[in-house]
Amino acid sequence: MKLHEYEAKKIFAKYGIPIPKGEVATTSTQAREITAKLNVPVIVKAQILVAGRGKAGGILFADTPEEAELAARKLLDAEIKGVRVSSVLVEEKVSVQKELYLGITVDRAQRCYVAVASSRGGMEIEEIAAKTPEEIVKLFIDPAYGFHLYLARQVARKMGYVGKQMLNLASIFFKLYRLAIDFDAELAEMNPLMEKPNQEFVAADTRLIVDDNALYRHVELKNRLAEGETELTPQELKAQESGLAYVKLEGNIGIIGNGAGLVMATLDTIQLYGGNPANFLDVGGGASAERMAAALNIVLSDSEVKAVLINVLGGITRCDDIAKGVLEVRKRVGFAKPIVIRLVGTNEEEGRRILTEAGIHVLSSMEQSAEKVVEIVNVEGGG
Amino acid sequence: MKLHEYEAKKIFAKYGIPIPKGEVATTSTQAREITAKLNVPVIVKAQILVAGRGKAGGILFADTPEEAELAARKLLDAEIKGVRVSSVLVEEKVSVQKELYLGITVDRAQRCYVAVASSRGGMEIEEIAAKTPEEIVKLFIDPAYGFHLYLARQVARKMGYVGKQMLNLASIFFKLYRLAIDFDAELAEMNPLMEKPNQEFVAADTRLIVDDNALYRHVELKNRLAEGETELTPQELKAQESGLAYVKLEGNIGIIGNGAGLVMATLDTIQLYGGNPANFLDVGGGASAERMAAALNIVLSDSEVKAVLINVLGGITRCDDIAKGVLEVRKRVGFAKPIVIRLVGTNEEEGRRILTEAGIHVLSSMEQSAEKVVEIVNVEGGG
Amino acid sequence: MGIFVDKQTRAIVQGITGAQGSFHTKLMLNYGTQIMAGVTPGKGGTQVHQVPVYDTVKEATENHDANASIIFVPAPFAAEATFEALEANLKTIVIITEHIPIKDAIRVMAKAKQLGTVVIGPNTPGVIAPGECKLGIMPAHVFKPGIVGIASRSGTLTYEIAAGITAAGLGQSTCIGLGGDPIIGLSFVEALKQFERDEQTKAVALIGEIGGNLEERAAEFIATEGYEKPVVAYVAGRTAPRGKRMGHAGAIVMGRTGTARSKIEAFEKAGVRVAEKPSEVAKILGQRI
Amino acid sequence: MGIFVDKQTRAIVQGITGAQGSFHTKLMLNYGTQIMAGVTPGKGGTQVHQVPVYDTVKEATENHDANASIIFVPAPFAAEATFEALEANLKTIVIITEHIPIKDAIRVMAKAKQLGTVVIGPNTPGVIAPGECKLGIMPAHVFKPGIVGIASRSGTLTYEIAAGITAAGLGQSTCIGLGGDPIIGLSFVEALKQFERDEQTKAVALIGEIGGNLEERAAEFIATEGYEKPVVAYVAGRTAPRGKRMGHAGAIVMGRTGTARSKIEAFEKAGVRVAEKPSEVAKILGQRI
Repeated sequence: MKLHEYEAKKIFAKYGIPIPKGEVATTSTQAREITAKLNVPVIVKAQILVAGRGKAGGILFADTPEEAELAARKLLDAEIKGVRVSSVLVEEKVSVQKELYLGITVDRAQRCYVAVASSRGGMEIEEIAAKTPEEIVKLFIDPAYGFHLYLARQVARKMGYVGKQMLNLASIFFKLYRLAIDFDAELAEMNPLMEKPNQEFVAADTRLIVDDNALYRHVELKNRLAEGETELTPQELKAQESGLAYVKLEGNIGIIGNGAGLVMATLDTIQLYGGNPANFLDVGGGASAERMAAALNIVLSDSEVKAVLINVLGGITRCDDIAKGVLEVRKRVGFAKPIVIRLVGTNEEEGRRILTEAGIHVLSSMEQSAEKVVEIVNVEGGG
Repeated sequence: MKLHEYEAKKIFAKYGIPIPKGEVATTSTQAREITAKLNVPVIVKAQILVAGRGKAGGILFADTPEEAELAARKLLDAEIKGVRVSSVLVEEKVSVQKELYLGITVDRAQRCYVAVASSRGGMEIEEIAAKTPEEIVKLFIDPAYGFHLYLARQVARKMGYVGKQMLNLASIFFKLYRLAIDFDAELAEMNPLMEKPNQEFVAADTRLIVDDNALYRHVELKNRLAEGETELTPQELKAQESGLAYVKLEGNIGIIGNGAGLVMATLDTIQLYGGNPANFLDVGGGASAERMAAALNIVLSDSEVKAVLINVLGGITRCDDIAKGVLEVRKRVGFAKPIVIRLVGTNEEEGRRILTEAGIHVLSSMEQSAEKVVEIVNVEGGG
Repeated sequence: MGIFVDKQTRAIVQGITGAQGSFHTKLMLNYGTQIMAGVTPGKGGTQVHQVPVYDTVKEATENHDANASIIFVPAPFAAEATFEALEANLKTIVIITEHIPIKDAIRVMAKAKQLGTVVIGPNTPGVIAPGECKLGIMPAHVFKPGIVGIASRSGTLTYEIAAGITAAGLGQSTCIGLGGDPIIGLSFVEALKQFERDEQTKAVALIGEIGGNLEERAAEFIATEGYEKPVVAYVAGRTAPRGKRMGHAGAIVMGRTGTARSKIEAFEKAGVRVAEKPSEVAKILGQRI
Repeated sequence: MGIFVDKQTRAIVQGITGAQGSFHTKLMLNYGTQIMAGVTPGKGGTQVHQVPVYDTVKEATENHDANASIIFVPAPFAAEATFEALEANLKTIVIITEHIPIKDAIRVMAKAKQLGTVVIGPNTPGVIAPGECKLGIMPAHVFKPGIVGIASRSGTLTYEIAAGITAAGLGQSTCIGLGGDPIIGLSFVEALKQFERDEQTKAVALIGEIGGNLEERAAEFIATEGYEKPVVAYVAGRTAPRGKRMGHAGAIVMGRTGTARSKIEAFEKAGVRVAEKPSEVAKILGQRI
């Protein structure tokens, strides 16, 4: 779960990490009032969860309350990278001496948390890693004993800081670790952490991504999700409610399958044959007729979808259940779009029988069915 | 720092451990009111920190509010084991099926926390250990990964519980561990943890001793200490304020020395020569003239003390500083009691000179000075 | 002989009284897997498919000579269950459970490493040595005893490819599901090492997907160690966009890391043939053996 | 040659810029101890008695070939400082600091055990090999090179007894303060093992006190292992009441455990002569050598 910048900053502040003064506004009037109160030049930032907001025009500057109001008016209700902006963060503009990067994330290969720092902040960490790898300090964190303040000090020293500034930076890093652990973060970062001309540090931008699987330990966040404050599309929301793994893509062939790997492989095969998948949709292991029906409804309701490929390899999932789900959707809403079905595995014969008797042709090769659905779309597109 | 039963119980309840219904009373009227509200037979318990309260008459039973009032009147302001009772805990009387023991404490030899349980609660754990060692379950807790619920379940199984009761007992034990760790406990125990006829558990008596050295992490407790809510004697309070380690004993020879081991050895030597130490007082390493003066004042102000032995071996502590402290006290309050001084080590000559010139005789053997002070007291006592 | 599991495997099932645990205990018993005991706290003394149930792993292992565990315990308690299995000195532990928090998984894996215990998963279909032992939830019929060692981060896709290998007449020595989570116990490299030592295994199929860099590490291991057996790989997720989880918690391209391209290039650089379609895996294996 | 410290000891001082750290650095230098560097976070680049100060142990050990550390860091930060020394692979660590919380000490000792590092203390005067190296705060003049190994839980009482041993012309091979806290790194048993191996040590003096059961364990070790060198013990606190801390955090009789009587009886049962008065230790040693 990605937190908004303003949500993350509240948490960072609670852990004693300095952040710029500021408040969230949902109207341009509020933005003006906040700026008047701050009484300094401000930065107005669209609160959206997609990356690359700055380059897409989601960050504006204003010297006066009136300018802030204008900026907020520009951003609010606008679409940035396909997402509607419903709030902006109005913050004092911080003078910058230097931009740093500090982050805590998970190292999958080492199976531990890792502390990452760089004295070249302000761009994405992968960009720093690509451009100036020697400027990145990485410390793997012992799962048994955790991070230590002295490790944070080592990092601050490597970044060239001394004296009180070194102690401050180390303390901020250590606090970041504490909040990352407390909040089950997959990623907690300050980018940039700004060094001001007066040598103090302030977290100008923060990101906090919480492990979805640990949300049950963070009721306050779970509630926020439940209140629907998300940037999900209607299809994504419906999928989430039905417990389906769904990702919207940019093509026109709807894909449904059981098992994440199988669905990914299906997408790849579609592309290999020259098609473009419209989505990723995994009905999961042990899918029932209801889940299949829900999945098919979601995909069919996507106006971009020209045809649908269902690819099921039955293990725990039973082919007859899948067949029943498909028929139910046909009965209720009809098939406005062509559907190709590949069905093998547990209760394959029964599943085939059900569908064949209902006049639906069933294939048994994944590649053939991919080829077929691409063909259908190309013919339709051509015709 | 020992917490009162009622303080500990509040904490136990916060961690979800069931405790009997009840409240603290500081007047007998309150005790009556609480009992009326509870509307069941109650138990009225003196809130003092010394052990063995029950046998000393500190626990009374009452069936009615009036009886509770009487019981509270009996206990409040009474002295139990030398301590004045200023509050009582009035609690519902719990019907008992069985009394258990659960505790988390520190195992010094293994250098870890240890979980201790027994199905023979209600007496001190050492008594259980002596009488029925086979009834004690002990689990050392891995410092890196902590206690686990499954270990608590293993214990509950060994105690003979099954099903829901086993799960409940394990859960209570695990909560006890959590609070012990959170509160830096040297000891957190429920004794007895009562099994009621309805198979539920309730912590009838609880003890929580917090590591004094960790009090800086528990501001709320530190404040309580600072507010003076303690059972210390005036001498003990004064010693605490001066940062001296002081323990009141039952003899009549006041002892001051530098270093805990040396002072203990001095007490032992006194006893070996037939004397009785009135106290333990360690002025600590690097003692100054002021600390020595404070120490001497405390010991001289104890009316039981017939003579004083000062035993200093200078290391970081300088003998001239000790000498100055002694003279200052003589100047200010005079020596109403005979004082024997043993002084060796750093700046020994200067210290001796200062005292000798002031007419105070200084010895250099610890044993001789112990013998001498015992002799003085015996002569005085005899005379 | 199978790797990690074989005819000598004597397993306990943690979470045996749950729907999944009970269902798959039946299927594993049907396959011939020795299930010695089950564990569900609070259900000790009962039976599931005639398998005795205990409250703790300790009691189960005191009463039965077990050496492995398969875990079906719900996610919030699965890490604890694994610690319990680790402490009981069971040498192979399969965690079927999905959705275990990363923080918990990290601690479990650190403890397992300290003890030298093999943890397979979490979020894995398990491990099968066809004809010997199935410690998992995979459909048994797609596997046949044979010569290909499979290690995979996926479930159904593995069955797809394994079925192809079976149809090609090659069969499997052992098929290991590494698990779809970001933090998993067994990695491709460790699986490769085992396959190299195993006489029955004549070739290896690695089934990877986007996210992390376990495939790159496997490729590097193959290249630098001079791996002796032919290896064929398949990598799912070429079409996956950045920053989106593709079903598995571990299947996500973060920034520039974890792309299918990076993995495929690494394999090819290491001389590993990468199949473009799942069905090609069996074909290429057939050519290279 | 000294145990734990000797002429090859090259120490850093953690907390060197504090009053205690600076004062005792001076005294250790005067004694001839090789102090390579000091560490105080935030004070890197300065000097104390011409010893260069660094912000981290890592920098200190990168710039100087050190193998030991002595810690004067205030109690709330002392455990962290010890972790830092442990991670830098310093093989002997002396913690002078008093009042370290038990919870912190437990974690430190577990980590030290895992790494096989010797931790002396906390709440110890340190360790001295007379004439070779003093890594501690003890007054140097009471010690002389000689043949008695001393291990003690106390400070001043140790000086008292050591002075007696010096006066008797025996001297000390090494004198180790184990520390007055409930959780300490080095125990009597470990000290005894080292003394047994050391050629210079001809006899051992153990100075115990109430609290815990390290003395009982030492007695058991001596009895069961058939300890070859004469051992004399002194136990302070015969007159201590139950439940009261006698100055040291570790000097407390809890319930029935930790009494002087129990320790004395254990020693006597193991054939260890127990002195009644501090001055008797040197006397008995003189008779038994």
